[in-house]
Amino acid sequence: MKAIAERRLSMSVIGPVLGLIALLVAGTLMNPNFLGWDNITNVLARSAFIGIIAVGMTFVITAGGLDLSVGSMAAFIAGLMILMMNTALPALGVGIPVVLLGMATALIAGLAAGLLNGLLITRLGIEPFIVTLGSMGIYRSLVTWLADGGTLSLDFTLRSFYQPVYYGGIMGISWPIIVFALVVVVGEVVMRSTAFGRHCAAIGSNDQVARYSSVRVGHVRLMTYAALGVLVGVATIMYVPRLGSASSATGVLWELEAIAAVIIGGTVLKGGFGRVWGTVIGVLILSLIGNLLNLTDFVSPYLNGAIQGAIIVLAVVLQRESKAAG
Amino acid sequence: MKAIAERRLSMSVIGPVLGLIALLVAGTLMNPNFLGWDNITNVLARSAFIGIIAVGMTFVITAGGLDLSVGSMAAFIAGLMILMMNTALPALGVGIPVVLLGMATALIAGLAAGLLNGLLITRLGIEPFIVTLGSMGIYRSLVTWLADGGTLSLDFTLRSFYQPVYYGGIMGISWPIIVFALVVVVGEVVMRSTAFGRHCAAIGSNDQVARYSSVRVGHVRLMTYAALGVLVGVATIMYVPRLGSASSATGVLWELEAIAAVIIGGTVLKGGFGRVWGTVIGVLILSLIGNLLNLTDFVSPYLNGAIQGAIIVLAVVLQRESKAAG
Amino acid sequence: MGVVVSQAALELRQVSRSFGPIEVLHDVDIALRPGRVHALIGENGAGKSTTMKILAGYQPPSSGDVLLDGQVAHLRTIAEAESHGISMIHQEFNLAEQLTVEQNIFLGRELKRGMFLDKATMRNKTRELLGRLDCPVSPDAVVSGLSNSDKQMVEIAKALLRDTRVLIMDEPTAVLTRSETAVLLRQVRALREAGTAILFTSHKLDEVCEIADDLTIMRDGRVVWSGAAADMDEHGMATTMVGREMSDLFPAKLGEKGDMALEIRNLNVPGYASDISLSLRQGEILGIAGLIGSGRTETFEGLCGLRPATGDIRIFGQKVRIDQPWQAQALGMCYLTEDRKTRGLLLEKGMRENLTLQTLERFVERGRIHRKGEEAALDKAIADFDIRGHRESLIKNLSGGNQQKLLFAKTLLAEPRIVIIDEPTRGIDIGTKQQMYEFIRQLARAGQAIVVISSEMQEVIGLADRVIVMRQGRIMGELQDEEASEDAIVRLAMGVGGNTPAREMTQ
Amino acid sequence: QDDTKVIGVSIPAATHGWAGGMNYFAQEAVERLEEVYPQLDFVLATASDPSKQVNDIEDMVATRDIDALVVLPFESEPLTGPVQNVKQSGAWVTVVDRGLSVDGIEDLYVAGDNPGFGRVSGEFMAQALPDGGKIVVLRGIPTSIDNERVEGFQQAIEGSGIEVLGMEHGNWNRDDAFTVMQDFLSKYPQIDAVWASDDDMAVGVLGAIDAAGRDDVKFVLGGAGMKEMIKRVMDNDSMIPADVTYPPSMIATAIEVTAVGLVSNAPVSGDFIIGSVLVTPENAEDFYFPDSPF
Ligand SMILES: Nc1ncnc2c1ncn2[C@@H]1O[C@H](COP(=O)(O)OP(=O)(O)OP(=O)(O)O)[C@@H](O)[C@H]1O
Ligand SMILES: Nc1ncnc2c1ncn2[C@@H]1O[C@H](COP(=O)(O)OP(=O)(O)OP(=O)(O)O)[C@@H](O)[C@H]1O
Ligand SMILES: [Mg+2]
Ligand SMILES: [Mg+2]
Repeated sequence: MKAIAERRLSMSVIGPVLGLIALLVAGTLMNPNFLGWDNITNVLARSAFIGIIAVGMTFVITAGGLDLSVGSMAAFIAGLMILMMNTALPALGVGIPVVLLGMATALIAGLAAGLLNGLLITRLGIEPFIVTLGSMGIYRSLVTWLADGGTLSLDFTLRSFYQPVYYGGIMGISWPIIVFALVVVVGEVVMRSTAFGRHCAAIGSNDQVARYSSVRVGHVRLMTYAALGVLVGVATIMYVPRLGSASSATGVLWELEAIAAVIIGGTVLKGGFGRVWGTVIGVLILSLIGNLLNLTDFVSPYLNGAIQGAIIVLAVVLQRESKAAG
Repeated sequence: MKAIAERRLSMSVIGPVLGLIALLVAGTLMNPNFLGWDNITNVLARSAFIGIIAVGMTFVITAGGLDLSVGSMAAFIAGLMILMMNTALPALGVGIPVVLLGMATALIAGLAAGLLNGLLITRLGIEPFIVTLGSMGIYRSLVTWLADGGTLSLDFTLRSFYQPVYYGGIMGISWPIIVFALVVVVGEVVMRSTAFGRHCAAIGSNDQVARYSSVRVGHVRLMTYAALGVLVGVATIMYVPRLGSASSATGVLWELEAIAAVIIGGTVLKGGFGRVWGTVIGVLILSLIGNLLNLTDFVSPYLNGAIQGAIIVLAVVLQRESKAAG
Repeated sequence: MGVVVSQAALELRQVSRSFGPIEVLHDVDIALRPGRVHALIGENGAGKSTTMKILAGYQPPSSGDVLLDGQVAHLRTIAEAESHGISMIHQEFNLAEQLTVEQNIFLGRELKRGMFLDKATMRNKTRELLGRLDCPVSPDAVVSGLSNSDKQMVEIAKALLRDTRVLIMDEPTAVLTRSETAVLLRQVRALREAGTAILFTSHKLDEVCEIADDLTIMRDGRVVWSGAAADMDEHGMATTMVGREMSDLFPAKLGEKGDMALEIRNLNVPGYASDISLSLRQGEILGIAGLIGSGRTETFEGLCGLRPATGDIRIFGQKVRIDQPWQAQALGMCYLTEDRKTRGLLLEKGMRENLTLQTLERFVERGRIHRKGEEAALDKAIADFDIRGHRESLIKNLSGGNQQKLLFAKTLLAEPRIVIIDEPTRGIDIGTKQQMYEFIRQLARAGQAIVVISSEMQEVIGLADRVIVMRQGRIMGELQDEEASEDAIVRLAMGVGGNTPAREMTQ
Repeated sequence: QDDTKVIGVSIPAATHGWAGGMNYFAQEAVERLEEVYPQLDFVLATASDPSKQVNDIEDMVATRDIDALVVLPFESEPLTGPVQNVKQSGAWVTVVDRGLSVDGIEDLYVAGDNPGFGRVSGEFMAQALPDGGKIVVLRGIPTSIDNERVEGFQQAIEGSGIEVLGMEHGNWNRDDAFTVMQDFLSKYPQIDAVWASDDDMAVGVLGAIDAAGRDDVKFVLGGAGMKEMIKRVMDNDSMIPADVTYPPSMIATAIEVTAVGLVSNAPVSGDFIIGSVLVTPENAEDFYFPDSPF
């Protein structure tokens, strides 16, 4: 009995890893440049946005919640940040202060947006799906409105100054990768080795029990949304120097991608169990699929979505199948 | 005890209805045409697609499932149907046989697609979120591919022949409204007074208990997805005659709208409790919001989404607030 | 023990409690004194759990006072009650299923070193606590995989962790065997020595006699008797509780065996049981005894298609194949689960929906469920099984015993020809128990074939015509009615060679 | 093998009619040119949002070593930096339709004229309603393109006495346009004409007008040159008196010119602006391509 449980666990651990390895092998076979430093760095750096957000999403989902608004929130925060920096530019001049101002804006806006979602969910007791569907619409509209239907662009000189935050790094490793790694490590530690992580799982598993054990259920839930908001802010700080602009097309469907990554990684959608490292694997699987499809052109680009969809399902089948077999 | 339960129930019943009435009143005040026959018929007829799908979604969600693929599925089925009808046209000629062929195609394709989702979910035990996220990508790609990136259009003469299915009707009530009403009535009866509806709620509430009570859990779940597939087919049968075309832009975000309608109507996202009439109110609330925003112009159209989002949240707050108070 | 008049640590005075318009407690007085075990007994639905919840701060009283050390206290939150050293073990499990044992025990009061969890210490502490309870589960085991008795031990460990002045235990022994009960009672004695005030409920009156210093008996939400436990014997308790004279608990084993109903050859349930062969005739009651974890539940779940199993099964002479539970039911065989809360009943639904869930097809007329028929079935079930509680209430608001009765009614509504009853009287009061035994015997007389799995040896012996004893997933032996004694069962259950003074016999 | 040259083509995905047509022409050009020039290899990637497009371009550089890039930017701003990086890696850059926000990056620029598109439409409107009139406008997906077109249109109708009753976003989508038009019809008892600004939206608008049975709407002006609409212009359909081109085939032109430049070592650089032309029954035949999917 116990042996079975352990074996089962270890297969559900190996599952997503196997999926990832399969993708890596397929990629290398298709194109020798695939495992090249450039490509790997590109893929990791661009996974960072979704990745950072997905780490926060792992906590929200583990605690039995959901957040559909993250993509729009990212777009809105990016827009706000750009507006703020452009406005302050004449006064502050191109330099570190204005960039710091932008970063502070992103973090504060993220925190506020997360708290807002969280308060509506915990205080008014509305389904997270509805609250965040609503705020998704609201943020998406607001960014369109801020940009007057077009695109908000960061001042060009400022952009060149700020760009190293995406493209630069230390020892050849770019900042987004470093920040992503940091967020993952902190996330993993928090999930595993702090009371907060445990409380999230307990609440997702059975909030009544958690309440009876004097866990501050509302507070913990609120914190998961707030943390997610801040992480969306962090992701935006990396995103803005990359593209230097925000529009209504920014961050579209990021929420679905983040949730998918979380679930591919083995976190349970109904809550109660989550793992941050799994989410990382989920994120990598998703971005590698996109990358792989660009490596070759053996199918009509119209069918990319189909292949992507099939691989997502397969990655999870692999995981569950081996679980059932184990 | 009883009084509490009843009062609570009655408030949660009144909640969405109140929301709907508030919208109707607001609309009438803002534009006298709002309650006109034409406008109401328009709104009802165009709600029919989402509405028919949302009725099916109510069962899926009540039984603890989810389906993200319905929008893409509708697009794919519409594409298939148009292709089929165009191909058969030279042989069959414009007439009822070719339309019937198209309808049969839609129903069979819907059933097949629903069964496919359902089998992957019940037999392989994969999260519905993942399966239907995958099939969403697949169907969306397939329709783009069928249409060669463009739009599949029904042969013009055939379209004129088929058009009455959307625009025509009996006694001034157009077919989509009639079919929608029928689906709702049947859905309500099935949910409330058949073993199937009861079993859906039992499975969504606790599938272990259902299994130990000799309910055919896998079978019932599968049926909910199959029924949803067929209803997507029905919706498509009404959709195609409207504009006679299908493209990759068809049915985008219908899934979110359908799920939102279900939840606004009071069905619980985690399963165990569902009501079809609530879903209808949810659908109406959603389409009336859009209608109202088009009929009035007191805000920038960029902000339509924001208002829509805010009203969705408000409609549910109203419902929950009064519940908490009751 | 003489009457020690010490200051009550926790006390209820004139407490009433209503849910909506219905008052379920009327002017209850009860006082828990340090260093004494207070037993609270009463029929199902008498209000024991409600009283306990009020004492522990889970629910406020509608009127009356809660006194802490003689002072009126308003325990607004559980945390507040906890800070006064009050802790409670619930009748229903109160564990997060997806978390591990250690995570559950320390939930809400994790030990930290700096910002991080001190897992090593928590794990050791868990091991130590479980060791005190003779419970061998690993601190890292996930709770959802534990047996009921282990879950109960985890609950107890969780309560022991808190430094308690007042410990309230709601039917902690309902899912325990005698040996486990003995371990628990040992802990209770130790706490009593240390000066803890203890409130304890059980439907097993022998335990009450053994441990209680003070006794309160409730009926229909009122205290009907209160005093020193020594003033009351088992018979008196039963009579006062039920409000009528109690006769023999078990019905006479009359009845004739009919045709062969069920034959099992070499049933294997991978991981749990192997080589199970047995047979059962109509009109017969077969008892299955064994220690907890001996694989009895799994064997019969395997038989009924609830888990993967292989073997040769014949029902009324027909060879059958059962892969799904509904197939078993179609063949006239039903299994009544031991786990009413997670497998037996839908807690968020009402009595009617639960009662008919298993047999809905029968209430369908022209495709639609016939509501009147359902109501009639509910009327009958309420009458037959004496289910108390409001008709419209959700299952989760019923008292534990009444839930069990409803589960019983639900399974029997399917009118199975073969019925397997797992732990039939868990949490049922003594008066109702008698009724249920009578009922089971009547079913047998009516020609049904019945299997009773029970951890209460008295029950197996008193009820069954024949007893099979299991150990580690195998049948160790079969005892005919006259051979079936506690001693014989224990020998088999512990392994044939061992004629050691079994721990099961500690009482 | 060594002299095989790789051309990367990065375009937005087919999420609306015009983009669908553009996708078709891009694929058709790639297939055709791969046969004609065996020494050329093409990589075609479609993106659903700007950041995916940047990913695609990065991948082309990192894993496919492209020698030339033909890009139709999803949006100008976000693509400017990444395309600049491609240019710095030494590859040839052709930009189609949407200019980058920094001048001088691209070697070749092939584009339509969005303000011109609006202007031509506006001029037609002014000329078709000489005594002024009440019109409604359906806008596309909120983007700079849409803004430029609408501005061009508004400038052109200034002072012509035309009153714009309302503008809503139909997102270049038939269904959305249908819904918006139905509501416009409920809201305004008198509408003289509709600027649908896109042929897909025109389809939806016509559907709504038909269904409402309203005869106050004299005509609908679409845009982009969808074959069904051109056909109706050709057939003197009074509801569709004209159309304004914005050919999705410009992507094919761009790919072809780039390919030819790459193989012939006689690169063609410069700006090619494909102006929007008013299609009327007189010249409609020149714009009618029955085999195109768009
Ligand atoms: N939350 C609630 N809402 C409504 N009624 C309730 C609620 N909780 C308890 N009751 C009712 O109060 C009565 C007393 O229940 P309680 O659980 O205290 O009984 P008990 O003595 O513990 O019985 P058992 O021996 O079966 O556990 C029951 O009739 C029950 O239905
Ligand atoms: N050999 C074993 N090793 C470890 N755990 C076991 C073993 N056998 C049983 N268990 C645990 O006990 C559970 C089964 O306990 P359960 O109490 O249902 O068994 P049972 O024999 O039917 O006992 P009872 O019916 O007396 O409760 C299993 O889910 C498992 O967690
Ligand atoms: Mg109780
Ligand atoms: Mg058991």
